Amino acid sequence: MKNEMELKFLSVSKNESFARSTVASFVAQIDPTMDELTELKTVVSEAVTNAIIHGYEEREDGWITIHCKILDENVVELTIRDEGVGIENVALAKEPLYTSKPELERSGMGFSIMESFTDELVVESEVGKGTTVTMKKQFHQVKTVCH
Amino acid sequence: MKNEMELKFLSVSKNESFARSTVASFVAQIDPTMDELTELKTVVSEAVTNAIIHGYEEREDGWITIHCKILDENVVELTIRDEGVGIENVALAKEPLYTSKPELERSGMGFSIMESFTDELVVESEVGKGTTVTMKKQFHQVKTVCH
Amino acid sequence: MLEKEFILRDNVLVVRLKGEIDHHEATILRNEWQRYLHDENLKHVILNMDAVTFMDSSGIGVILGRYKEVMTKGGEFVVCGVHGYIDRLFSMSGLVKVVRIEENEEDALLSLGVAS
Amino acid sequence: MLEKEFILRDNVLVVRLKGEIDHHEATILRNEWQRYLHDENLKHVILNMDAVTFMDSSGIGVILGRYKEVMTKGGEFVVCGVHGYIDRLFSMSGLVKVVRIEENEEDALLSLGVAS
Ligand SMILES: Nc1ncnc2c1ncn2[C@@H]1O[C@H](COP(=O)(O)OP(=O)(O)O)[C@@H](O)[C@H]1O
Ligand SMILES: Nc1ncnc2c1ncn2[C@@H]1O[C@H](COP(=O)(O)OP(=O)(O)O)[C@@H](O)[C@H]1O
Repeated sequence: MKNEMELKFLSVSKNESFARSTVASFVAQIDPTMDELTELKTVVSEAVTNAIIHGYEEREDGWITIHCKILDENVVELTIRDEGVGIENVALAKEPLYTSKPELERSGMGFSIMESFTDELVVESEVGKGTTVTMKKQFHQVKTVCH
Repeated sequence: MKNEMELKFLSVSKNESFARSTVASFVAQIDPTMDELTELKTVVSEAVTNAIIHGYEEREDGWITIHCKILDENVVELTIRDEGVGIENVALAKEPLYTSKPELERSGMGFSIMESFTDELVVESEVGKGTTVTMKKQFHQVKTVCH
Repeated sequence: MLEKEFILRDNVLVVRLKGEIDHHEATILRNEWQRYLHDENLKHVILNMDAVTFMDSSGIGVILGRYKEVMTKGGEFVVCGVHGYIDRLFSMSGLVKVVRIEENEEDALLSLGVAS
Repeated sequence: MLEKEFILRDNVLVVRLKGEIDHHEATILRNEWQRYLHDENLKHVILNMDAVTFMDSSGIGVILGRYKEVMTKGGEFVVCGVHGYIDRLFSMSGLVKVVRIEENEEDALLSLGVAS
Protein backbone atom coordinates (compact mmCIF):
# COMPACT_ATOMS: atom_id res chain seq x y z
CA MET A 1 0.00 0.00 0.00
CA LYS A 2 1.91 3.00 -1.28
CA ASN A 3 0.32 6.38 -0.91
CA GLU A 4 1.51 9.92 -0.91
CA MET A 5 0.24 13.42 -0.27
CA GLU A 6 1.45 16.97 -0.01
CA LEU A 7 -0.12 19.72 2.07
CA LYS A 8 0.74 23.39 1.65
CA PHE A 9 -0.63 26.11 3.90
CA LEU A 10 0.03 29.62 5.15
CA SER A 11 2.22 30.25 8.19
CA VAL A 12 -0.75 31.06 10.41
CA SER A 13 -0.52 29.58 13.91
CA LYS A 14 -4.13 28.42 13.71
CA ASN A 15 -3.00 26.03 10.98
CA GLU A 16 -0.79 24.05 13.37
CA SER A 17 -3.63 21.85 14.55
CA PHE A 18 -5.02 21.54 11.00
CA ALA A 19 -1.60 20.37 9.78
CA ARG A 20 -1.05 17.69 12.41
CA SER A 21 -4.58 16.33 12.23
CA THR A 22 -4.42 16.13 8.42
CA VAL A 23 -1.18 14.15 8.54
CA ALA A 24 -2.65 11.91 11.25
CA SER A 25 -5.77 11.23 9.21
CA PHE A 26 -3.68 10.36 6.15
CA VAL A 27 -1.46 7.98 8.09
CA ALA A 28 -4.49 6.40 9.81
CA GLN A 29 -4.78 4.13 6.75
CA ILE A 30 -1.84 2.01 7.96
CA ASP A 31 -3.54 1.40 11.30
CA PRO A 32 -1.06 3.02 13.67
CA THR A 33 -1.47 2.66 17.42
CA MET A 34 -2.75 5.65 19.38
CA ASP A 35 0.74 6.22 20.79
CA GLU A 36 2.32 6.20 17.33
CA LEU A 37 -0.27 8.69 16.07
CA THR A 38 0.33 11.01 19.00
CA GLU A 39 4.08 10.90 18.41
CA LEU A 40 3.52 11.67 14.73
CA LYS A 41 1.23 14.60 15.55
CA THR A 42 3.83 15.93 17.97
CA VAL A 43 6.69 15.93 15.47
CA VAL A 44 4.49 17.61 12.85
CA SER A 45 3.52 20.21 15.42
CA GLU A 46 7.18 20.86 16.34
CA ALA A 47 8.37 21.28 12.77
CA VAL A 48 5.41 23.43 11.70
CA THR A 49 5.75 25.64 14.77
CA ASN A 50 9.45 26.13 14.01
CA ALA A 51 8.63 27.16 10.45
CA ILE A 52 6.11 29.72 11.76
CA ILE A 53 8.12 31.15 14.65
CA HIS A 54 11.70 30.84 13.45
CA GLY A 55 11.47 30.40 9.69
CA TYR A 56 8.91 33.13 9.02
CA GLU A 57 9.38 35.02 12.31
CA GLU A 58 5.59 35.05 12.76
CA ARG A 59 4.80 36.65 9.42
CA GLU A 60 1.55 35.04 8.26
CA ASP A 61 2.18 35.04 4.52
CA GLY A 62 4.79 32.30 4.21
CA TRP A 63 4.08 28.87 2.76
CA ILE A 64 4.76 25.69 4.68
CA THR A 65 4.80 22.41 2.78
CA ILE A 66 4.37 18.97 4.29
CA HIS A 67 5.12 15.98 2.13
CA CYS A 68 3.97 12.64 3.51
CA LYS A 69 4.82 9.33 1.88
CA ILE A 70 3.76 5.91 3.06
CA LEU A 71 6.52 3.52 2.02
CA ASP A 72 5.90 -0.16 1.50
CA GLU A 73 7.40 -1.35 4.72
CA ASN A 74 5.10 0.61 7.03
CA VAL A 75 7.53 3.45 7.13
CA VAL A 76 6.26 7.00 6.84
CA GLU A 77 8.51 9.64 5.37
CA LEU A 78 7.65 13.18 6.36
CA THR A 79 9.21 16.32 4.89
CA ILE A 80 8.36 19.74 6.31
CA ARG A 81 9.67 22.71 4.40
CA ASP A 82 9.66 26.48 4.70
CA GLU A 83 11.22 29.23 2.61
CA GLY A 84 12.09 31.33 5.62
CA VAL A 85 15.26 32.73 7.15
CA GLY A 86 17.11 29.42 7.41
CA ILE A 87 19.46 28.14 10.14
CA GLU A 88 23.07 29.25 10.29
CA ASN A 89 24.37 26.48 12.54
CA VAL A 90 22.26 23.33 12.28
CA ALA A 91 24.40 21.36 14.75
CA LEU A 92 23.90 24.04 17.39
CA ALA A 93 20.18 24.33 16.62
CA LYS A 94 19.74 20.60 17.23
CA GLU A 95 21.33 20.71 20.68
CA PRO A 96 18.82 19.93 23.43
CA LEU A 97 17.58 23.09 25.15
CA TYR A 98 19.17 25.42 22.59
CA THR A 99 16.78 28.12 21.45
CA SER A 100 17.36 31.41 19.68
CA LYS A 101 14.08 32.79 21.01
CA PRO A 102 13.99 32.39 24.81
CA GLU A 103 11.92 35.59 24.99
CA LEU A 104 9.08 33.68 23.31
CA GLU A 105 9.32 30.98 26.02
CA ARG A 106 10.66 28.43 23.57
CA SER A 107 12.00 25.43 25.47
CA GLY A 108 14.60 24.42 22.90
CA MET A 109 13.16 20.90 22.97
CA GLY A 110 11.71 20.83 19.43
CA PHE A 111 14.48 18.97 17.64
CA SER A 112 15.06 16.65 20.62
CA ILE A 113 11.40 15.63 20.54
CA MET A 114 11.49 15.13 16.76
CA GLU A 115 14.60 12.99 17.22
CA SER A 116 13.15 10.77 19.93
CA PHE A 117 9.74 10.30 18.30
CA THR A 118 11.10 9.33 14.86
CA ASP A 119 13.73 6.90 13.56
CA GLU A 120 15.57 9.31 11.34
CA LEU A 121 15.87 13.10 11.28
CA VAL A 122 17.68 15.15 8.67
CA VAL A 123 17.74 18.95 8.79
CA GLU A 124 18.81 20.84 5.67
CA SER A 125 18.92 24.59 5.77
CA GLU A 126 20.36 27.54 3.95
CA VAL A 127 20.39 31.05 5.38
CA GLY A 128 17.96 33.23 3.47
CA LYS A 129 16.57 30.25 1.54
CA GLY A 130 14.72 28.17 4.10
CA THR A 131 14.70 24.92 6.02
CA THR A 132 13.69 21.35 5.20
CA VAL A 133 13.22 18.78 7.94
CA THR A 134 12.93 15.16 6.80
CA MET A 135 11.85 12.46 9.21
CA LYS A 136 11.25 8.75 8.88
CA LYS A 137 9.11 6.88 11.31
CA GLN A 138 8.61 3.13 11.49
CA PHE A 139 5.15 1.96 12.45
CA HIS A 140 5.57 -1.35 14.22
CA GLN A 141 2.18 -2.51 15.33
CA VAL A 142 0.59 -2.59 11.92
CA LYS A 143 -2.04 -5.27 11.33
CA THR A 144 -1.29 -7.19 8.16
CA VAL A 145 -3.99 -6.57 5.62
CA CYS A 146 -4.44 -8.54 2.41
CA HIS A 147 -2.94 -6.81 -0.62
CA MET B 1 -9.53 36.14 8.22
CA LYS B 2 -7.78 35.10 5.05
CA ASN B 3 -6.32 31.64 4.88
CA GLU B 4 -5.29 29.29 2.13
CA MET B 5 -4.13 25.74 1.62
CA GLU B 6 -3.33 23.28 -1.11
CA LEU B 7 -3.64 19.51 -0.86
CA LYS B 8 -2.10 17.14 -3.40
CA PHE B 9 -2.64 13.40 -3.29
CA LEU B 10 -2.57 10.27 -5.45
CA SER B 11 -5.64 9.18 -7.42
CA VAL B 12 -6.41 6.34 -5.03
CA SER B 13 -10.10 5.93 -4.23
CA LYS B 14 -9.33 5.54 -0.54
CA ASN B 15 -8.17 9.17 -0.60
CA GLU B 16 -11.69 10.43 -1.41
CA SER B 17 -12.74 10.54 2.23
CA PHE B 18 -9.35 11.93 3.29
CA ALA B 19 -9.73 14.75 0.76
CA ARG B 20 -13.22 15.83 1.76
CA SER B 21 -12.56 15.63 5.49
CA THR B 22 -9.35 17.67 5.12
CA VAL B 23 -11.18 20.42 3.23
CA ALA B 24 -13.97 20.34 5.81
CA SER B 25 -11.53 20.63 8.70
CA PHE B 26 -9.80 23.59 7.03
CA VAL B 27 -13.08 25.39 6.37
CA ALA B 28 -14.29 24.67 9.92
CA GLN B 29 -12.41 27.80 11.01
CA ILE B 30 -15.13 30.03 9.53
CA ASP B 31 -17.80 28.27 11.60
CA PRO B 32 -19.98 26.81 8.85
CA THR B 33 -23.28 25.16 9.67
CA MET B 34 -23.48 21.36 9.55
CA ASP B 35 -25.51 21.60 6.33
CA GLU B 36 -22.96 23.86 4.67
CA LEU B 37 -20.14 21.50 5.68
CA THR B 38 -21.98 18.50 4.28
CA GLU B 39 -22.59 20.31 0.99
CA LEU B 40 -18.91 21.24 0.83
CA LYS B 41 -17.84 17.66 1.51
CA THR B 42 -20.18 16.46 -1.21
CA VAL B 43 -18.85 18.74 -3.93
CA VAL B 44 -15.26 17.82 -3.01
CA SER B 45 -16.22 14.17 -3.19
CA GLU B 46 -17.84 14.63 -6.63
CA ALA B 47 -14.89 16.46 -8.18
CA VAL B 48 -12.27 14.13 -6.69
CA THR B 49 -14.21 11.05 -7.78
CA ASN B 50 -14.43 12.45 -11.31
CA ALA B 51 -10.67 13.00 -11.39
CA ILE B 52 -10.09 9.39 -10.29
CA ILE B 53 -12.67 7.67 -12.50
CA HIS B 54 -12.77 9.87 -15.57
CA GLY B 55 -9.57 11.91 -15.47
CA TYR B 56 -7.19 9.09 -14.59
CA GLU B 57 -9.48 6.19 -15.64
CA GLU B 58 -8.76 4.50 -12.30
CA ARG B 59 -4.99 4.53 -12.62
CA GLU B 60 -3.64 5.11 -9.11
CA ASP B 61 -0.55 7.14 -9.98
CA GLY B 62 -2.11 10.45 -10.98
CA TRP B 63 -1.94 13.56 -8.83
CA ILE B 64 -5.06 15.44 -7.76
CA THR B 65 -4.67 18.95 -6.39
CA ILE B 66 -7.19 20.79 -4.25
CA HIS B 67 -6.68 24.45 -3.66
CA CYS B 68 -8.84 26.00 -0.96
CA LYS B 69 -8.93 29.70 -0.25
CA ILE B 70 -10.97 31.45 2.39
CA LEU B 71 -11.80 34.88 1.02
CA ASP B 72 -12.56 37.81 3.27
CA GLU B 73 -16.29 37.81 2.76
CA ASN B 74 -16.88 34.28 4.06
CA VAL B 75 -16.60 32.89 0.60
CA VAL B 76 -14.60 29.74 0.01
CA GLU B 77 -12.94 29.22 -3.36
CA LEU B 78 -12.20 25.63 -4.21
CA THR B 79 -10.15 24.46 -7.18
CA ILE B 80 -9.83 20.76 -7.95
CA ARG B 81 -7.40 19.82 -10.68
CA ASP B 82 -6.21 16.69 -12.45
CA GLU B 83 -3.75 16.11 -15.25
CA GLY B 84 -5.83 13.36 -16.80
CA VAL B 85 -7.56 12.75 -20.12
CA GLY B 86 -9.61 15.95 -20.12
CA ILE B 87 -13.16 16.57 -21.35
CA GLU B 88 -13.93 17.01 -25.04
CA ASN B 89 -17.34 18.61 -24.68
CA VAL B 90 -17.71 20.41 -21.36
CA ALA B 91 -21.25 21.61 -22.09
CA LEU B 92 -22.39 18.04 -22.71
CA ALA B 93 -20.51 16.75 -19.66
CA LYS B 94 -22.37 19.23 -17.45
CA GLU B 95 -25.82 18.11 -18.62
CA PRO B 96 -27.78 16.46 -15.83
CA LEU B 97 -27.72 12.65 -16.10
CA TYR B 98 -25.04 12.64 -18.79
CA THR B 99 -22.29 10.14 -18.08
CA SER B 100 -19.65 8.59 -20.31
CA LYS B 101 -19.32 5.62 -17.96
CA PRO B 102 -22.77 4.09 -17.39
CA GLU B 103 -21.08 0.66 -17.08
CA LEU B 104 -19.54 1.89 -13.82
CA GLU B 105 -23.01 2.82 -12.54
CA ARG B 106 -22.25 6.52 -12.71
CA SER B 107 -25.45 8.49 -12.30
CA GLY B 108 -24.37 11.52 -14.32
CA MET B 109 -25.36 13.71 -11.37
CA GLY B 110 -21.88 14.91 -10.34
CA PHE B 111 -21.83 18.29 -12.02
CA SER B 112 -25.50 18.94 -11.19
CA ILE B 113 -24.76 18.37 -7.51
CA MET B 114 -21.67 20.60 -7.64
CA GLU B 115 -23.80 23.26 -9.31
CA SER B 116 -26.61 23.19 -6.77
CA PHE B 117 -24.37 23.02 -3.69
CA THR B 118 -22.15 25.95 -4.68
CA ASP B 119 -22.70 29.50 -5.93
CA GLU B 120 -20.36 29.38 -8.88
CA LEU B 121 -18.94 26.53 -10.96
CA VAL B 122 -16.38 26.85 -13.74
CA VAL B 123 -15.04 23.82 -15.61
CA GLU B 124 -11.88 24.22 -17.68
CA SER B 125 -10.55 21.24 -19.55
CA GLU B 126 -8.23 20.34 -22.36
CA VAL B 127 -8.15 16.89 -23.94
CA GLY B 128 -4.90 15.14 -23.00
CA LYS B 129 -3.98 17.87 -20.53
CA GLY B 130 -6.48 17.60 -17.72
CA THR B 131 -9.42 19.24 -15.99
CA THR B 132 -9.78 22.06 -13.47
CA VAL B 133 -13.04 22.61 -11.61
CA THR B 134 -13.36 25.90 -9.73
CA MET B 135 -16.20 26.46 -7.30
CA LYS B 136 -17.16 29.32 -5.02
CA LYS B 137 -19.39 28.82 -2.06
CA GLN B 138 -20.86 31.48 0.17
CA PHE B 139 -21.14 30.63 3.83
CA HIS B 140 -24.08 32.58 5.19
CA GLN B 141 -24.46 31.68 8.79
CA VAL B 142 -21.04 32.76 9.92
CA LYS B 143 -20.78 34.22 13.42
CA THR B 144 -18.97 37.54 13.34
CA VAL B 145 -15.65 37.19 15.11
CA CYS B 146 -13.42 40.10 16.14
CA HIS B 147 -10.55 40.71 13.75
CA MET C 1 -16.09 4.00 6.33
CA LEU C 2 -19.31 2.18 5.52
CA GLU C 3 -20.64 -0.66 7.65
CA LYS C 4 -23.04 -3.07 5.95
CA GLU C 5 -25.51 -5.57 7.35
CA PHE C 6 -27.40 -7.99 5.09
CA ILE C 7 -30.38 -9.76 6.64
CA LEU C 8 -32.65 -12.31 4.95
CA ARG C 9 -36.36 -12.29 5.90
CA ASP C 10 -38.36 -14.80 3.79
CA ASN C 11 -37.80 -13.59 0.22
CA VAL C 12 -36.70 -10.12 1.32
CA LEU C 13 -33.12 -8.89 1.61
CA VAL C 14 -32.77 -6.15 4.22
CA VAL C 15 -29.69 -4.00 3.72
CA ARG C 16 -28.67 -1.78 6.65
CA LEU C 17 -25.97 0.80 5.99
CA LYS C 18 -24.04 2.88 8.49
CA GLY C 19 -21.49 5.58 7.67
CA GLU C 20 -20.39 7.26 4.47
CA ILE C 21 -21.18 6.21 0.88
CA ASP C 22 -18.71 7.58 -1.64
CA HIS C 23 -17.24 6.04 -4.81
CA HIS C 24 -14.69 3.98 -2.86
CA GLU C 25 -17.31 2.51 -0.54
CA ALA C 26 -19.96 2.22 -3.27
CA THR C 27 -17.72 -0.14 -5.27
CA ILE C 28 -17.22 -2.43 -2.27
CA LEU C 29 -20.94 -2.22 -1.42
CA ARG C 30 -22.02 -3.17 -4.95
CA ASN C 31 -19.83 -6.27 -5.03
CA GLU C 32 -21.13 -7.55 -1.73
CA TRP C 33 -24.76 -6.66 -2.45
CA GLN C 34 -24.70 -8.38 -5.86
CA ARG C 35 -23.59 -11.67 -4.28
CA TYR C 36 -26.83 -11.69 -2.26
CA LEU C 37 -28.96 -10.76 -5.25
CA HIS C 38 -27.75 -13.86 -7.14
CA ASP C 39 -29.87 -15.89 -4.73
CA GLU C 40 -32.89 -17.11 -6.73
CA ASN C 41 -35.23 -17.20 -3.73
CA LEU C 42 -34.67 -13.61 -2.97
CA LYS C 43 -37.11 -11.23 -4.55
CA HIS C 44 -37.45 -7.91 -2.76
CA VAL C 45 -35.00 -5.47 -1.19
CA ILE C 46 -35.40 -3.13 1.75
CA LEU C 47 -32.64 -0.56 2.03
CA ASN C 48 -32.33 1.10 5.42
CA MET C 49 -30.51 4.44 5.12
CA ASP C 50 -31.17 5.54 8.69
CA ALA C 51 -27.51 5.51 9.81
CA VAL C 52 -25.98 6.90 6.62
CA THR C 53 -24.14 10.11 7.48
CA PHE C 54 -22.77 11.03 4.06
CA MET C 55 -23.58 10.19 0.45
CA ASP C 56 -22.59 11.55 -2.94
CA SER C 57 -23.70 10.71 -6.49
CA SER C 58 -21.82 7.39 -6.37
CA GLY C 59 -24.34 6.37 -3.73
CA ILE C 60 -27.19 7.32 -6.04
CA GLY C 61 -25.55 5.18 -8.73
CA VAL C 62 -25.23 2.08 -6.60
CA ILE C 63 -28.84 2.38 -5.38
CA LEU C 64 -30.18 2.86 -8.91
CA GLY C 65 -28.10 -0.12 -10.09
CA ARG C 66 -29.56 -2.46 -7.45
CA TYR C 67 -33.04 -1.03 -8.06
CA LYS C 68 -32.75 -2.08 -11.71
CA GLU C 69 -31.56 -5.58 -10.79
CA VAL C 70 -34.49 -6.06 -8.44
CA MET C 71 -36.92 -4.78 -11.12
CA THR C 72 -35.49 -7.31 -13.60
CA LYS C 73 -36.31 -10.06 -11.10
CA GLY C 74 -39.84 -8.69 -10.79
CA GLY C 75 -39.29 -7.72 -7.17
CA GLU C 76 -39.90 -4.55 -5.21
CA PHE C 77 -37.30 -2.09 -3.93
CA VAL C 78 -38.21 -0.21 -0.78
CA VAL C 79 -36.07 2.39 0.98
CA CYS C 80 -36.54 3.53 4.57
CA GLY C 81 -34.81 5.85 7.03
CA VAL C 82 -34.49 8.59 4.43
CA HIS C 83 -34.13 11.96 6.16
CA GLY C 84 -32.22 15.20 6.34
CA TYR C 85 -29.43 15.51 3.84
CA ILE C 86 -30.06 12.06 2.34
CA ASP C 87 -33.64 13.09 1.70
CA ARG C 88 -32.39 16.16 -0.19
CA LEU C 89 -30.16 13.98 -2.39
CA PHE C 90 -33.04 11.57 -3.04
CA SER C 91 -35.19 14.49 -4.20
CA MET C 92 -32.49 16.15 -6.31
CA SER C 93 -31.62 12.94 -8.09
CA GLY C 94 -35.22 11.90 -8.73
CA LEU C 95 -34.65 8.66 -6.78
CA VAL C 96 -37.62 9.65 -4.67
CA LYS C 97 -39.89 9.19 -7.69
CA VAL C 98 -38.48 5.80 -8.64
CA VAL C 99 -38.21 3.76 -5.45
CA ARG C 100 -40.90 3.26 -2.84
CA ILE C 101 -40.11 5.04 0.41
CA GLU C 102 -41.36 3.93 3.82
CA GLU C 103 -40.78 5.46 7.24
CA ASN C 104 -38.96 2.55 8.86
CA GLU C 105 -38.03 -1.12 8.42
CA GLU C 106 -41.21 -2.34 10.07
CA ASP C 107 -43.45 -0.43 7.67
CA ALA C 108 -41.29 -1.54 4.76
CA LEU C 109 -41.60 -5.20 5.76
CA LEU C 110 -45.36 -4.88 6.23
CA SER C 111 -45.66 -3.27 2.81
CA LEU C 112 -44.05 -6.39 1.34
CA GLY C 113 -46.38 -8.69 3.26
CA VAL C 114 -43.79 -9.85 5.78
CA ALA C 115 -44.92 -9.81 9.40
CA SER C 116 -42.27 -8.09 11.50
CA MET D 1 -8.77 23.76 20.94
CA LEU D 2 -7.82 24.32 24.54
CA GLU D 3 -10.40 25.02 27.24
CA LYS D 4 -9.14 26.81 30.33
CA GLU D 5 -10.61 27.17 33.80
CA PHE D 6 -9.01 29.43 36.41
CA ILE D 7 -10.19 28.93 39.99
CA LEU D 8 -9.04 30.89 43.06
CA ARG D 9 -8.79 29.02 46.39
CA ASP D 10 -7.32 31.20 49.15
CA ASN D 11 -3.89 32.17 47.82
CA VAL D 12 -3.83 29.31 45.27
CA LEU D 13 -4.65 29.59 41.57
CA VAL D 14 -5.98 26.32 40.18
CA VAL D 15 -5.62 26.04 36.40
CA ARG D 16 -7.62 23.30 34.70
CA LEU D 17 -6.82 22.62 31.06
CA LYS D 18 -8.76 20.53 28.57
CA GLY D 19 -7.75 19.77 25.00
CA GLU D 20 -4.61 20.40 22.98
CA ILE D 21 -1.65 22.64 23.89
CA ASP D 22 0.37 23.72 20.87
CA HIS D 23 2.13 27.00 20.06
CA HIS D 24 -1.11 28.69 18.98
CA GLU D 25 -2.96 27.73 22.15
CA ALA D 26 0.10 28.24 24.38
CA THR D 27 0.28 31.91 23.40
CA ILE D 28 -3.37 32.48 24.30
CA LEU D 29 -2.96 30.48 27.51
CA ARG D 30 0.08 32.48 28.62
CA ASN D 31 -1.68 35.83 28.18
CA GLU D 32 -4.70 34.75 30.21
CA TRP D 33 -2.64 32.99 32.90
CA GLN D 34 -0.35 36.01 33.39
CA ARG D 35 -3.32 38.28 34.10
CA TYR D 36 -4.16 36.08 37.10
CA LEU D 37 -0.56 35.95 38.28
CA HIS D 38 -0.47 39.76 38.54
CA ASP D 39 -2.73 39.41 41.57
CA GLU D 40 -0.59 40.16 44.65
CA ASN D 41 -2.57 37.90 46.99
CA LEU D 42 -2.02 34.90 44.82
CA LYS D 43 1.00 32.83 45.71
CA HIS D 44 0.83 29.22 44.56
CA VAL D 45 -0.33 27.51 41.38
CA ILE D 46 -1.88 24.10 40.85
CA LEU D 47 -1.95 23.01 37.22
CA ASN D 48 -4.37 20.20 36.42
CA MET D 49 -3.34 18.39 33.22
CA ASP D 50 -5.85 15.56 33.57
CA ALA D 51 -7.90 16.48 30.48
CA VAL D 52 -5.03 17.49 28.21
CA THR D 53 -5.07 15.26 25.13
CA PHE D 54 -2.11 16.69 23.24
CA MET D 55 0.95 18.75 24.05
CA ASP D 56 4.16 19.68 22.26
CA SER D 57 7.26 21.61 23.35
CA SER D 58 5.33 24.90 23.29
CA GLY D 59 3.35 23.46 26.20
CA ILE D 60 6.58 22.72 28.05
CA GLY D 61 7.64 26.33 27.40
CA VAL D 62 4.47 27.88 28.79
CA ILE D 63 4.57 25.68 31.91
CA LEU D 64 8.24 26.47 32.57
CA GLY D 65 7.52 30.16 32.06
CA ARG D 66 4.75 30.21 34.68
CA TYR D 67 6.84 28.01 36.99
CA LYS D 68 9.54 30.69 36.95
CA GLU D 69 7.04 33.48 37.65
CA VAL D 70 5.66 31.61 40.65
CA MET D 71 9.19 30.94 41.94
CA THR D 72 9.96 34.66 41.70
CA LYS D 73 6.94 35.32 43.90
CA GLY D 74 8.22 32.75 46.37
CA GLY D 75 5.28 30.45 45.73
CA GLU D 76 4.98 26.78 44.90
CA PHE D 77 4.05 25.24 41.55
CA VAL D 78 2.27 21.90 41.71
CA VAL D 79 1.11 19.85 38.73
CA CYS D 80 -1.46 17.05 38.91
CA GLY D 81 -3.22 14.72 36.48
CA VAL D 82 0.02 13.92 34.67
CA HIS D 83 -0.31 10.57 32.92
CA GLY D 84 0.23 8.67 29.71
CA TYR D 85 1.74 10.69 26.92
CA ILE D 86 1.90 13.89 28.99
CA ASP D 87 3.91 11.99 31.60
CA ARG D 88 6.38 10.95 28.88
CA LEU D 89 6.83 14.58 27.77
CA PHE D 90 7.29 15.69 31.37
CA SER D 91 10.05 13.11 31.78
CA MET D 92 11.74 13.84 28.45
CA SER D 93 11.83 17.56 29.09
CA GLY D 94 13.03 17.31 32.66
CA LEU D 95 9.90 19.15 33.88
CA VAL D 96 9.29 16.20 36.19
CA LYS D 97 12.45 17.13 38.15
CA VAL D 98 11.55 20.80 38.44
CA VAL D 99 7.88 21.00 39.44
CA ARG D 100 6.19 19.11 42.24
CA ILE D 101 3.79 16.46 40.96
CA GLU D 102 0.75 15.24 42.86
CA GLU D 103 -1.83 12.63 41.89
CA ASN D 104 -4.91 14.87 41.81
CA GLU D 105 -6.19 18.32 42.73
CA GLU D 106 -7.19 17.29 46.22
CA ASP D 107 -3.70 16.04 47.08
CA ALA D 108 -2.20 19.13 45.49
CA LEU D 109 -4.41 21.43 47.57
CA LEU D 110 -3.60 19.51 50.75
CA SER D 111 0.11 19.75 50.00
CA LEU D 112 -0.30 23.54 49.93
CA GLY D 113 -2.17 23.52 53.20
CA VAL D 114 -5.58 24.26 51.69
CA ALA D 115 -8.40 22.07 52.96
CA SER D 116 -10.34 20.74 49.97
N1 LIG E 1 12.36 26.24 10.40
C1 LIG E 1 13.33 26.94 11.03
N2 LIG E 1 13.81 28.09 10.49
C2 LIG E 1 14.78 28.80 11.11
N3 LIG E 1 15.34 28.42 12.28
C3 LIG E 1 14.91 27.28 12.87
C4 LIG E 1 13.90 26.49 12.28
N4 LIG E 1 13.69 25.41 13.07
C5 LIG E 1 14.54 25.53 14.10
N5 LIG E 1 15.29 26.65 14.00
C6 LIG E 1 16.33 27.12 14.95
O1 LIG E 1 16.71 26.01 15.76
C7 LIG E 1 16.51 26.34 17.15
C8 LIG E 1 16.14 25.10 17.94
O2 LIG E 1 14.89 24.61 17.54
P1 LIG E 1 14.02 23.73 18.53
O3 LIG E 1 14.86 22.59 19.04
O4 LIG E 1 12.77 23.33 17.84
O5 LIG E 1 13.71 24.68 19.76
P2 LIG E 1 12.74 25.94 19.89
O6 LIG E 1 11.73 25.94 18.79
O7 LIG E 1 12.10 25.74 21.22
O8 LIG E 1 13.62 27.15 19.84
C9 LIG E 1 15.49 27.44 17.14
O9 LIG E 1 15.54 28.21 18.31
C10 LIG E 1 15.86 28.22 15.87
O10 LIG E 1 16.94 29.09 16.12
N1 LIG F 1 -12.06 15.18 -14.22
C1 LIG F 1 -12.63 14.71 -15.36
N2 LIG F 1 -11.86 14.24 -16.36
C2 LIG F 1 -12.42 13.76 -17.49
N3 LIG F 1 -13.74 13.71 -17.71
C3 LIG F 1 -14.57 14.17 -16.76
C4 LIG F 1 -14.06 14.69 -15.54
N4 LIG F 1 -15.12 15.08 -14.79
C5 LIG F 1 -16.22 14.81 -15.50
N5 LIG F 1 -15.91 14.26 -16.69
C6 LIG F 1 -16.88 13.86 -17.76
O1 LIG F 1 -18.11 14.49 -17.47
C7 LIG F 1 -19.14 13.52 -17.36
C8 LIG F 1 -20.20 13.96 -16.38
O2 LIG F 1 -19.68 14.04 -15.08
P1 LIG F 1 -20.65 13.94 -13.82
O3 LIG F 1 -21.77 14.90 -13.98
O4 LIG F 1 -19.82 14.08 -12.59
O5 LIG F 1 -21.25 12.49 -13.88
P2 LIG F 1 -20.61 11.04 -13.64
O6 LIG F 1 -19.34 11.19 -12.86
O7 LIG F 1 -21.65 10.33 -12.87
O8 LIG F 1 -20.34 10.46 -14.99
C9 LIG F 1 -18.42 12.25 -16.97
O9 LIG F 1 -19.16 11.09 -17.29
C10 LIG F 1 -17.12 12.37 -17.77
O10 LIG F 1 -17.31 11.99 -19.10
